[in-house]
Amino acid sequence: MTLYEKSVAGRSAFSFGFEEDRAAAEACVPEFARATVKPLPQISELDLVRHFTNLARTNYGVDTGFYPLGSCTMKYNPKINERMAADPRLTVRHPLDDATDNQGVLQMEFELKESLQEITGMDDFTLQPACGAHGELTGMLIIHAYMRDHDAKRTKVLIPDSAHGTNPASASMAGFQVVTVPSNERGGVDMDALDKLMDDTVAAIMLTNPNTVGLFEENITQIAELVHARGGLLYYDGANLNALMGLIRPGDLGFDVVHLNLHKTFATPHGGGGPGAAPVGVKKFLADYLPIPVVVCRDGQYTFDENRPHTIGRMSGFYGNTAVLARAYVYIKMMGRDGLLATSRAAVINANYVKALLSPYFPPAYDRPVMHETVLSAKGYDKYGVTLLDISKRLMDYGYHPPTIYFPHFPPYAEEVMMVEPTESESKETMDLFCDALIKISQEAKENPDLLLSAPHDTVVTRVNETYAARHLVTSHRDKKGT
Amino acid sequence: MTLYEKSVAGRSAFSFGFEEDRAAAEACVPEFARATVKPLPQISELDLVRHFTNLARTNYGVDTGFYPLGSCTMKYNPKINERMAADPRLTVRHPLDDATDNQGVLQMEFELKESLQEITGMDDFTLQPACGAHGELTGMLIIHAYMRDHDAKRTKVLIPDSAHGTNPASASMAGFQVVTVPSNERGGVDMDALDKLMDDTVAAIMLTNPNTVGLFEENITQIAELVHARGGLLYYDGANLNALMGLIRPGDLGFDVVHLNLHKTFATPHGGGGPGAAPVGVKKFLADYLPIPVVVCRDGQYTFDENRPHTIGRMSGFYGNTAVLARAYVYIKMMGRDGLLATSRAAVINANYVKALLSPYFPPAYDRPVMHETVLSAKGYDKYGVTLLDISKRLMDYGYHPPTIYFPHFPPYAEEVMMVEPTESESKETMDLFCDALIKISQEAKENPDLLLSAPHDTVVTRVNETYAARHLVTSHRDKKGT
Amino acid sequence: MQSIERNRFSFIPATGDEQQAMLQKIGLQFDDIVKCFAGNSCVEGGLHLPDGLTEDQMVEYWDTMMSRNSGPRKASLLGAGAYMHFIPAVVPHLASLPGFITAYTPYQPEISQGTLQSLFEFQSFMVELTDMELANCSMYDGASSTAEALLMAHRVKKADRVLVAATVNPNYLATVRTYLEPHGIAVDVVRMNDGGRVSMEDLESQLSASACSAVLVQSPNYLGIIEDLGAIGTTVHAHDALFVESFTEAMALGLLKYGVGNGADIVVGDGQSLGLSMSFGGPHLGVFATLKKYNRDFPGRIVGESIDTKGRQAFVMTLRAREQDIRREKATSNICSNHALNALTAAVFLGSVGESGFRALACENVAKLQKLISGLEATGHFTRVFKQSSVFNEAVVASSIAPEDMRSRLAGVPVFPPLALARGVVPETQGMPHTYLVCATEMLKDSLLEQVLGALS
Amino acid sequence: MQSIERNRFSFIPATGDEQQAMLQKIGLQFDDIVKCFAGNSCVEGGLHLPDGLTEDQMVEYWDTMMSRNSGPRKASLLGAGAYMHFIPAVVPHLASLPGFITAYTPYQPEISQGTLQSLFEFQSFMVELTDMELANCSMYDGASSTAEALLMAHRVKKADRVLVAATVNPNYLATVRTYLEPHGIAVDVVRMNDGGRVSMEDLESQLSASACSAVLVQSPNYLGIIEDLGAIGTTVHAHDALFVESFTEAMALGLLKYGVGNGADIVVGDGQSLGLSMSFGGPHLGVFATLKKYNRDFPGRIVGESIDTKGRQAFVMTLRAREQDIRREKATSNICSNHALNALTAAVFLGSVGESGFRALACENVAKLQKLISGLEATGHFTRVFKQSSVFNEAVVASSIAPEDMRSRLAGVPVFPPLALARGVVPETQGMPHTYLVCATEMLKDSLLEQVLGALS
Ligand SMILES: Cc1ncc(COP(=O)(O)O)c(C=O)c1O
Ligand SMILES: Cc1ncc(COP(=O)(O)O)c(C=O)c1O
Repeated sequence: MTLYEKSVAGRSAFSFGFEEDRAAAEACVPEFARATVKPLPQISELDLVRHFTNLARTNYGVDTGFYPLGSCTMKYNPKINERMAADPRLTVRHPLDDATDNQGVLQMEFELKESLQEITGMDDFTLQPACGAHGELTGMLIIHAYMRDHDAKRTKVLIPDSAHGTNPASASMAGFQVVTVPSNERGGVDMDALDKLMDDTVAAIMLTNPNTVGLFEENITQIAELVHARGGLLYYDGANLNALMGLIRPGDLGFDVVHLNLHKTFATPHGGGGPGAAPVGVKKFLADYLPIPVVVCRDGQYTFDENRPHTIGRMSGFYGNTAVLARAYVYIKMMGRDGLLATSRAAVINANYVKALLSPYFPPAYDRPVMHETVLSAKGYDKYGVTLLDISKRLMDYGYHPPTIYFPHFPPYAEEVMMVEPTESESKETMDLFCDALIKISQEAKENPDLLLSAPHDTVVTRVNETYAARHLVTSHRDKKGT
Repeated sequence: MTLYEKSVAGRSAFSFGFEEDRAAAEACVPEFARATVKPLPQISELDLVRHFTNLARTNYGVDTGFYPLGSCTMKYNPKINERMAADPRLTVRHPLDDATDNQGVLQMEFELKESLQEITGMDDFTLQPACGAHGELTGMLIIHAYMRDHDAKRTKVLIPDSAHGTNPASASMAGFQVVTVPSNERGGVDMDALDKLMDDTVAAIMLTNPNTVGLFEENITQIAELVHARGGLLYYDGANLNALMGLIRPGDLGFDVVHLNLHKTFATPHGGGGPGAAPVGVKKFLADYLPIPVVVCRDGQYTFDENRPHTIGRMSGFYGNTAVLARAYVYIKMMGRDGLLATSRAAVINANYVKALLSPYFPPAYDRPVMHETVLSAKGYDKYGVTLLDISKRLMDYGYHPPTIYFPHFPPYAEEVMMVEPTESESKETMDLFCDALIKISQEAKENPDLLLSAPHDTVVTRVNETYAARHLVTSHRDKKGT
Repeated sequence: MQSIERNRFSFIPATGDEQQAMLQKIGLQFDDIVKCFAGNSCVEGGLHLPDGLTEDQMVEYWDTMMSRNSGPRKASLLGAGAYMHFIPAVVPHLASLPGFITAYTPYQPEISQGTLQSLFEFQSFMVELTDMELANCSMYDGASSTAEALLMAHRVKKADRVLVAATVNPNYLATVRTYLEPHGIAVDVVRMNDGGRVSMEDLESQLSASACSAVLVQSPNYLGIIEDLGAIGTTVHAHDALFVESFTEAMALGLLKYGVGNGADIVVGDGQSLGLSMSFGGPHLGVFATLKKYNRDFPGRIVGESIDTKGRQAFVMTLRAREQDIRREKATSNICSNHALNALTAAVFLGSVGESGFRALACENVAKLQKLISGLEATGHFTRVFKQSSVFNEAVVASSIAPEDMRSRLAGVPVFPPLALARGVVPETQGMPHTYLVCATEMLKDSLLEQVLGALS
Repeated sequence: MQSIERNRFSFIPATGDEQQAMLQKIGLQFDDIVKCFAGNSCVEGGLHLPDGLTEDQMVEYWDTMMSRNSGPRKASLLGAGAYMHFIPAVVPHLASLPGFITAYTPYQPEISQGTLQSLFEFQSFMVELTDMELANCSMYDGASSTAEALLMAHRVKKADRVLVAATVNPNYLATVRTYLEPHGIAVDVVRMNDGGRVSMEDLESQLSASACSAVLVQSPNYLGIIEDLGAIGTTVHAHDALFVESFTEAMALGLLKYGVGNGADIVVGDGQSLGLSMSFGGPHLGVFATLKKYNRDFPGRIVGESIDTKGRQAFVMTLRAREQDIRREKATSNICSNHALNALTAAVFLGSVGESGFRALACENVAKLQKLISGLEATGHFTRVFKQSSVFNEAVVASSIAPEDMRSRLAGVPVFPPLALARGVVPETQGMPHTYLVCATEMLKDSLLEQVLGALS
């Protein structure tokens, strides 16, 4: 039941020291008279609390169990971060208030920027982008503006077939034509194809490294040399940086623009779909293109720099998701140099461990060591009439969130692959139990496939019909009343 | 699995800026060397979070559903109260710090005291008692001390058979001999019996009003006159005050000592078993007996009064459960005069409404209007081989917390009674649905008693074996290792 | 790397022994795994970052840092896109339940009904408040949502030109320009009239000049003034452009008319006022509502009602074929993660204040601004500009008090001082050379207002 | 009663219409229901209480009131039964999950496993830390728990006399007296020796004088000194009394020996230091541990492990036959609700710091006190009293600085000033007429310590 369905006229959880005075308001604002009443639910505070408390209980989260959703880096979200982000000295700050009154917040932002520069090897950063895709758009707009100023015929962007969907979408949204680069038989960029495609109409290549199959791009040095030599730039999708901290830096590998997903690598909670934060780092020659304003430190005073002559402009109403940035800041401060290294090391060991345990049942496409995640195939189970989707749904009955499924989509990963990313937060026992469950399910697939086909059984709802939703489009309470 | 069972050596969620330096500590404190290692679990922060988050999800609470536990007044616990009680200006105050540094906290305590005086009609209050039973003990110790000073032969206390178990236990703990007063055929005190029992060895009578069957004591004026006339005092167990606020006051009815359960009437959360708070109010002639210190206001300055010549002493290490008091304070401030009246009014209407809906299926012992709760009988279902316990367990499958069952224990309520207290927090719809469920269960009892006998079915554990627990006493991890 | 073996990082459970056991099972040493780096410049000697802080050290560091901000504020005379409103305690309490916070995007509906239903409720509220047919489950913020609206209009209408009212929030305008620039879409500005509103003449003439994909108008506009959206809508449709309404102050949704009744094709704005703190600019909440006929064109995610195998109500993400993970470069937007938790928060807020409460809040905001303005005018140092135009909770005042003076006078009052407008934004008032955009919400209690007026008298 | 009909109380859902409908079903008017009051003095014209505040008004009122306390404190030199320790964020986060907070006592185990298992874990921790066989799931606080221990000893041993060490916290002693007084149990005090510890001679002679039910000793004692519990236990048992050990500073459990090894029959104390804030005195946490042979005698609730009908592990309250709801006046105590949520909090805290962390905390407390004392002595204005006796995180110092002076010197330092002891509590020191009980915990960071010492130099 939705809140509208629970609504009773005259009820209210409203607690303010004034009452509706419509007449007075209409006297000031005659325009009000034109609006019809906008129905909102009327519900008591207790019923509101029960409604959302029970909804929250139906949700799976990192705090309730193992969430090996590949590419999403569902690591532990430290509770201290939430406490800091709820500090009224941060939450009750108006973004347009004078910088001199906000030295604490600005210091936090500046120190975060410095840390990110060091971690990635980039020269400057904007903290403005709200999520990964927003960061990509920011980065690609910077490249677009740079090319407009320097080499306007470069209108194409190369993107590997293994890339996350946001990469081509962002490139296209930044005004580029997208050209797909195939992968080679080791899961990396096909160098011959790249050689052919990388001509003087190409502005940049967007790479994710480790890529979406969890593999480090072995030819990254050659790629960087080739692309740079032919006048292109390198864009780094930092969604998978969790594998590399303290080990190797995108900036040192030749990348010119980098975005980071703080809601992945830097432990800010995803909130069921954001908000995140995705700072974008650039090499010095692009720093003037960053969106304004940029937080800087001058003579010990923190302030906003609006003077970036080539700026692409603004990506949002203010300066980005400060409360999310604060969480990532606290995380980085607490992990420190050794902690970040230990994080990436543990993330990589964990992924390889899961791969080792599961390979006999769900073979990886290549038997190469992986970085932070591993892509495994469930193709073999089609002979029992069971798909990867069925296996995933069955995992829920065992108390697990399924891995990312049916991604990436490129050969030889085209079908039935799952992308498992344990992250460093998980203990050996958790991974052992998870792998046991998957192995048991692989057994069930042979012996009792119906168990999988009808899964999940132990969830608040059984399998949800996606087609029905699309056919009978009901996306609001108003639509329900209509039917 | 308990934390000990999840423990892995070397793991830790510990995050402090120092390490164990045992040698240095032993150098200062040679006594340390004598202690053996005390095993505590070793667990990562994420695993700790999952452990308790999942435990919390298995718990039923007011925030998740209807909790009509009679006598416990499980009303809504406003979230604003929790925010206030977590204010560091309250939580980070040392109780022995100077009063001049704690004027805010003391003002809160003083204003709370004043409000409670007005609500109950008493002249002074101590805020020290931690829970209802502690309040009873405090009150009875006051009476004990008073009688010691005035009429030492009074060593008995009269308590109706309908009383909550803490009443006789508290009286006895305060050094009194307990004498039970039977109830009459209308559920009130048997006046003839009282007349016989009330002699010059009786120090006081302890009454709960409305009593534990939800009935207002009709003869309260006569009782008060009788007891007072014969030299006794009246003690008021305020656990059921939720029925009376703004309607009638125990102080006006002749009670000399009153305790209140702030964790019932005044909306502080019960926390699965406390902490609560149970201020004790007295008439002026007993004010000198209150435990010290008492918060007072002198020339606009709040301070502690230690000068109560006849004080019973101290009931606890400091001044009571300040953070609980704060919640009740906020509640009273927000409800205000009209709100408290509306609360009692709604609580009474709701209880009578539930009684009206359920009477045909579960008859009340008397068909009198009730106050805040109603006692109903399930005796009729024994012919289907079904007990009240089975009915209660089945209610869980419908998503409800069962009412209080098998209490009170006196005739004609001796068996199979349930005490339903909806409180004012519940909406008509919630009560309608709850009654529907009970009615459906009454149907199931006839048609499919096994459904009840094997209930609950949809909980994390099925019916728990209490006898087994008593026979194989395992009350700690150490016991488990032992077995 | 000895420190790693000691496992002193409480967020990493693996002990040295366990990692050894895992590596043994893997059959490799860690250095073998990272052999793939070979030839690449690894970080030598560790990152140049300080040692990690433990939680107690972190708290201390944070406290010191945050004490460098100025003191607590109880209300704000500063609006301009971020608004200080009261947030009932129940709102953050519910929105921060662990089940909501630590989930990812609800790709697996069977274990994500909490997020999904909450977002469906948010969408329902947005449909009602904007009076549109369909709302997505959030965008990042009002500015980016507005920019995406114009991109969508361009996809639908194809004309390489959009019109934007001069009275739109300048940061929104800047964001629009940034988003549209690479597509070669001209962004032309429609002039403001003497009343501080869109000039209907200029709108008409610009629309007549050449084809436009869309016209963007904000109401209440940047100067706090309520635009005549109905009239604008009629004009826009006469020229076959899409009409995009936008708002920065969602509290106005309680009383103002938006949506289909004005001929709007898209309503966008920021929902920060709906139970979200200002948090120095973010995260806020992008609202995006449109018509059903555009259900293949709009950006962002949307939740639909469906059924499970037992026919029970169940929610699931729908209309997914527009999105980047399926359509890649042909998607209606690149947006992937959005501001779902903030949408959920807004749903809790609206559920909490309810229908009459939300209207009461809107009324109170109007009343508070009127009080503030009459108070300011009574000091003799202020006069309202655009007096004849209705305002919601923001208005422009001219003043004899210069910005630095304003700040120092208000230094002792716990309010954010108002926004000083640059010269030329609004016409000059005789003898009052400075102009401010002032804001008043329900937070400006009478006692605080008195303090403000006292300081400015 | 018009205001009631308007349902402006957000905590009461019923509208006037609904109440009318309900009354109709009941078949009575409200006034009929309260006819039972007849002849009794009803409240006329309403309670003399102010109108209710709405949430926003309440927040304002609260803020004004709380700002009358002195400013924030980062550490405390004040202990004496309440201790300021660091509380990791994870502790209140988990302990305040709605499932835990809004439940009642777990009478229905099938829907209360969360509370029950958490309490079982708490009991397990207490058994280990006190080294006893059985611990209940909490008492109110250390003082009442101590008093109940002596009542229990009296039930077991029957002798109408108990001995209490002079070095026990005076508020605990006062509580003991209050609880024991009506039972005519004599409370005799065992003298302190020159080392600030229990005088073994006096103990021996008092025990020999007449029969005792119990001897109560606190360690670390009120003066911070660690008592020789083993030796005391031997003496106590030689005289057939029960030995009751108590503590006010649970942090000491990390390193000090308690329980069976000392011959203790009961160990009681306060667990506030285990993740609970001081909160101006409560709610704190009563700990009560004893031996299995007393499992029919101890007060309070206890959780046991059991099985459900499918044989799965399940927890349930057990040994209930001792309790007031079953045994009424013959119960082992009147206690009903206890401090369960605080016990749960302590379990989370101990789970969080873990075995080595808890020891590390204990060591750090010792180290911090030593630093503080040497610092104080270095100023020349202080000297430790009972120098030869080991202390944990509290100690007595003599000083030339008078209490008022002490307070004003420390006014600018964010610490709670130490407790000034009354004259005569400890022997006087030449030239240093004032004595203080000083406390140092891990919160007293070096920089803060320097500030303290600077202020007192
Ligand atoms: C590799 C990769 N790139 C980009 C993104 C997009 O990030 P966001 O969802 O924050 O926009 C993701 C998120 O799933 C990702 O995994
Ligand atoms: C009538 C009555 N009296 C006393 C008590 C005891 O209160 P507490 O559990 O707070 O000690 C209760 C609690 O259930 C009660 O209902």
